[in-house]
Amino acid sequence: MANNNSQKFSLKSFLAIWAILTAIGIWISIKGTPWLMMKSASHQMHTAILTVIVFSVAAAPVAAGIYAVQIYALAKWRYKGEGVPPDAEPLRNNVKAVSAWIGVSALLTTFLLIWGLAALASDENVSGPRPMTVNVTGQQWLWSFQYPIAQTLLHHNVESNVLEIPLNNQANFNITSVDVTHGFWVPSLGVKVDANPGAITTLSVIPNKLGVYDIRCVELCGLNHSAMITKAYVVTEKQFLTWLKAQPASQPVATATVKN
Amino acid sequence: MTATIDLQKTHAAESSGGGFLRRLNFGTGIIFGVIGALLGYFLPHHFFDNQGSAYADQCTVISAVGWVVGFWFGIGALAGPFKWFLGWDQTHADEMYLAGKNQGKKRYWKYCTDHKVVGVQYLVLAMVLLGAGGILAMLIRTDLISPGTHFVNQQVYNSFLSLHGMLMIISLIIAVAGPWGNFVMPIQCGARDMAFPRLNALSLWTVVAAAVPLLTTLFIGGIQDGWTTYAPISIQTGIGMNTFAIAIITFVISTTVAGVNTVCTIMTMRTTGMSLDRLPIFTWASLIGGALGLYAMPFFATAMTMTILDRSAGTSFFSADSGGTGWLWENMFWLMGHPEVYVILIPAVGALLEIATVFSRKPLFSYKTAIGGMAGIAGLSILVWAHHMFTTGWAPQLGGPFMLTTELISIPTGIIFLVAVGTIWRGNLWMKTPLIWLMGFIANFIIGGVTGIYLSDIPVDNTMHGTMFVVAHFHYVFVGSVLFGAIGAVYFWFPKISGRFLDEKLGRISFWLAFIGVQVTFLAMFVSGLRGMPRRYASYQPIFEHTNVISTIGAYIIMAGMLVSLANIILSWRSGEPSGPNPWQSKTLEWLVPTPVPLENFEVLPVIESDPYTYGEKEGAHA
Amino acid sequence: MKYGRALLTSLLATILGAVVIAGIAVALAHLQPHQNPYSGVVGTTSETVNGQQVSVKHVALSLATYPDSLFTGQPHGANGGAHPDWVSYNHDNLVVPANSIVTITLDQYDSGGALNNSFFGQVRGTLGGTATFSTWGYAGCDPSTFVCTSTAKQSLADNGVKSTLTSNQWPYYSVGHTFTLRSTGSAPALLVSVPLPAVYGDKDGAFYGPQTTPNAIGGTYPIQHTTVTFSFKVKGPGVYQWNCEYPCGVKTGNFGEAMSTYGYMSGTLTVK
Amino acid sequence: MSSNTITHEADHGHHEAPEVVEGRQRLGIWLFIVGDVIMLASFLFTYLYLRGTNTGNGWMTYLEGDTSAANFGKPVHEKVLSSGLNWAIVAVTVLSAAVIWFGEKHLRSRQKGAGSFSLIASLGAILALAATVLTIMQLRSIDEHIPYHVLSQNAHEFVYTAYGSAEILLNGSSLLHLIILAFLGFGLAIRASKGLVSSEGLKWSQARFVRFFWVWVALGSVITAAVTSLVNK
Repeated sequence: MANNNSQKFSLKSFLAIWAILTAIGIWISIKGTPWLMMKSASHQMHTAILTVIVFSVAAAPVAAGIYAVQIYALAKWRYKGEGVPPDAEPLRNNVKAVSAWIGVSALLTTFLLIWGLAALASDENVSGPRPMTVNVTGQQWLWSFQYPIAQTLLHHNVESNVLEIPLNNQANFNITSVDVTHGFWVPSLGVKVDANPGAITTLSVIPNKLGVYDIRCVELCGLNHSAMITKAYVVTEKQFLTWLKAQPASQPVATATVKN
Repeated sequence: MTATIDLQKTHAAESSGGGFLRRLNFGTGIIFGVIGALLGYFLPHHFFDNQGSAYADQCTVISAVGWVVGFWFGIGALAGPFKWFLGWDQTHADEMYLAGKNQGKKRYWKYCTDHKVVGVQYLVLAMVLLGAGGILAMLIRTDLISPGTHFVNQQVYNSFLSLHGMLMIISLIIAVAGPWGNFVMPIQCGARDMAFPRLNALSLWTVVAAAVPLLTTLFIGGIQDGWTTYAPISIQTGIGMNTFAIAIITFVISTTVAGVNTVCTIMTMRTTGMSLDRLPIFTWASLIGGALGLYAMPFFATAMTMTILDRSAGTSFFSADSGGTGWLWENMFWLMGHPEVYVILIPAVGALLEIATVFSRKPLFSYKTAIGGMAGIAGLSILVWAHHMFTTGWAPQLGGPFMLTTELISIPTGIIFLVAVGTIWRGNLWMKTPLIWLMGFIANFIIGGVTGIYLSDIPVDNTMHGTMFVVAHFHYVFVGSVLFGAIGAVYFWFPKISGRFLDEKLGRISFWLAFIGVQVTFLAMFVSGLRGMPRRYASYQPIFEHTNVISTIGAYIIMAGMLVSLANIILSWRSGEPSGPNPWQSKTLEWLVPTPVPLENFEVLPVIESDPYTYGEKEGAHA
Repeated sequence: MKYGRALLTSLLATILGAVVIAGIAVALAHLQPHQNPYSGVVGTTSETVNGQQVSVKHVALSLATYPDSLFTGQPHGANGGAHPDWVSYNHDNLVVPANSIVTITLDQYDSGGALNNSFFGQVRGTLGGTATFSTWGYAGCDPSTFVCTSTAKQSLADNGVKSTLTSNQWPYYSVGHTFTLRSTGSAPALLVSVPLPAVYGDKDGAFYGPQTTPNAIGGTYPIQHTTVTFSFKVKGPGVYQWNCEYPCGVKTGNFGEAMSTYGYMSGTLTVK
Repeated sequence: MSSNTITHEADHGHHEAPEVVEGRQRLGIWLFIVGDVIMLASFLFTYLYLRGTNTGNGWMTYLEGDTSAANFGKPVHEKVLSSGLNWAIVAVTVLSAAVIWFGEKHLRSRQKGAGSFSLIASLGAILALAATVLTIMQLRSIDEHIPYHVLSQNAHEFVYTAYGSAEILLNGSSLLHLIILAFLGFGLAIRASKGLVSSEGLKWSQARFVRFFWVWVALGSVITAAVTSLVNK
């Protein structure tokens, strides 16, 4: 059963489809991402938004290419006759196409990796003025924050269920949990790490925008997991001090579980 | 059809009698299973101290084990080892009886060793589990239609999402490898049955044995820790966690044994001339999927054993107060977790590539690269597990290496696209439903794949981990790619198991409903995730309301699509248009044997001279 | 199959599916483990808003925490329901009008120990930031460490002395339970958390001071129990969640079973 | 592969040659052992990971939970399990594997060895049972070390340390494997006495595959003992 007509292929119209789709993809990536994602209030969140934009722009031609082939194939090579279509041309392999494809995807992957590692490094060396430590405790279904700075400034312990951190100062978090695993996440600051019982995980961030931001638990912790949310207030240093003084003195720290 | 039945009737005398073991079927399985469960529940009164807080757990665990062993005994699975031990070997008549000779429809309810019967049983079982998971999905989406909780509070909602996850994972693992890995693959290899026919029946019925305690979890208080059952909340949650854990250990036994069986069949039972470079691509996918399943599953059994021990025996693998750590669970789970999602993906990709060749009337594009791609995915999937743990803080210094291995996996995945697209390139596209599901697969898998790359980058993962973005990503891969592949495979191979076509019009309606439903539901879910909605929330803040309403509407559209295909299968089983043995003029072996396929598949084992993709080539032109 | 019949089949299948889902949803709504709503005594009180006295709705709720589920007026049924031995509040479905002042009088009948997070030793979110604790002291028990040295037998001769204290905190090492109320994200932000002092217990876990006769599972209630009174203001409509934050359950973090189940140590407050 | 290739005749009737069946079963038992190797690897990963993480240095220390004990609430360093008993279990397991190895070699060399093989297989199975008893003793000794542990409200509560838990996992797994070996050994013995295990064809291959698995279990117990004795100081 020799094949009868090898399907014709016009490169021009294929490239046209591909170009249009790529343009749409890039437009969505650049215009859409900032509108879709949360507003950034720290370097980490800015890196995240920028990375999503860059990866989307890089992915646009790849996805557009696949869609272009699909659209072109369905438009041009659909068999319109009755019964079983005749066999098409037996294109078993095209070494050039395969090696080009693997080469391009390897290049893309290397780019993604280099960008990713660079972004990771920039996220991790956080060094800002007047670093302040806040001890975060996740407990089944409430976040509580303990401010050691109150002991030094006001000589009494201050604990609160909201996070209050001064603008453009480095905030270091020591995060733990007293029962099950919780996920400490301040979306607009782009920082997230689990609160694990019996271990202390750390985070550092420099908030660069005033405002009130949500804090959410992102590791399923049972009955009221979806109510385990509170607020983070990024305020000026003066406002932070007045807030700190306004807090009632509370009892000394007694989280008993972290022994080591 | 009628000719073969008369032939079998004349041998009826040969396989009658045979005593008690011949009367065992699904019904006796359930009876003995229930007896085992009851014994297991009440026996511990004498052994365990009923003051301890773990007493209820101990009873539930032993009761679940009692169910599994009772069901195995009742279905006849333990007959083999018992008879081996006492030296009562099976006569040929016994083996033919077990293979379901001359038993008509009854054999589908028995411990039958015919790989074709096991294939159909797997298909029905996968559809039942998919239905159960689907109902839970609809309940979850209906509850999420607006911010507050409605007909279900977070406690019940957690059980729904946990069971929805596990039921769907199990049904997708068996959705392609089960029915077609059992019915089609042996015939494609040119074999008469699987390497170990009784082990094959054990695999099927062990999934049934696992499904019952898994579903019972919902009715004894449910679980609060998601399908990933992270520790230490898996130690804190209700007694439902025990039946869940026993169900998983039972399912692991089934999948590991099925992996051994599949790999042995493909490696040792190919007919003469069927060399490895002439194997159909679906058989290659079953081989790689089976081997990966064999590697991954033992981790799951160990993890669940530790959970059971922590809950009922007072060990402390996961409790921080006495030396344990939740990270041990996370490592053990994801060492299984990521290879498992590729155990789900690879068979579906194999089935779709078969469809691509038949409906483009073209050979598979770059056969060896396709196999390289699948093998590359399987190999790398062993080294990527900790990208699920970037934000757990267990080993921040390992972030870089796992980012590397995770992003490397996009190269073999890219090859799958190249092969799929290369096969339909300049082909005569025969616009039948299987090809349309393939097109749906390609469109969805590109979105699933690309969003996976975002999550592999730690700075983005710090924002996206644990949000609806991740949920949308893996639903694009599971629903948009694997389920589309599974349904496409049903539309492709249905004529071979039933001798009738599935209706094209219902197929088109089902596809478009499912395809539009997937885009509406999960694109809106991507936006919920980008806006910062965490996953597994029963009630959410008002800013997420619009995208969740859209997702719920999309979910109902997907439900419509699935139900239309279900109606199509039910209607077409009897009143579909007759299809004959090779309706798609395909060249793989399963289409060259009559429909219904005789017990031993081939009168005479064929000799193979070329690979099954000689479309458009002169006879024997290609070695 | 012609197009018409195919469309009809599809429509039929979808409707059937939707009916099944709706049916299950309705059934589940009825199976909700919530008890019938409790609105307490509604009246009015006055509140000074920038100088003037303004009358505002007032709700008086009387809650209680028990060491098991067999207390009278039981929400769990006569024999304590499925888990008679679980610790429990006496209500779990509180309903109050919007923008009202809620005063809770809470009778605490359970012993306790040290909180695992001293944050909850502080009274938070109440009017004036304080709560009134009325507790019973005994000669055989040291009020500073809340440890009783003499055994249960000696306690019978030891008649208790009641004392009342208005404070913004209670020592974190002697708390029985807490009442911690917060918003679920779909309601305006709110946090009310009040520690509930523990009833004295002697070394081997029995209650100190006079107790009721043992109930079906051998549990007793202290007659001289502690009472806590506090008020807070609720804003607009929404659903608030409250639960006990003292680890009085079992398993991980002692937050299992009763602590993680609606109707025992966790409930909702709906502002209508 | 057009339709005319279907008529060629590749095999004689529906029965396969014994060596084909045996080759298939050999690959089957090897793959099954691969699954078992990964299971043991995951157990050893657990042991080493818990040892390495040592949360709240609780790997081997526990808080005395027995209210009547003098050091109530104080940290206590737990005694290590007796490595003598540990290596005894390994020795008996290896011995049983050796017995089965030579029994199978003896069966293969002499045509009429079936009767004596039955005895040898029973001996192997009995040794496996002996190792099972020793393993149960080891498991019980974990129990005696720490009757009461973490302070907990419920007096009936006892909790093992991470070390105790990891040892329970490893000894529990070897207990299960030894019971399976005993089952296989006695099964072979019964079958040999009925002439179903002899030196030719398929009848011989069962003894061979059981030997594969037996040797693997013995090797596994040696690896486990080496890892645990090396690491648990």
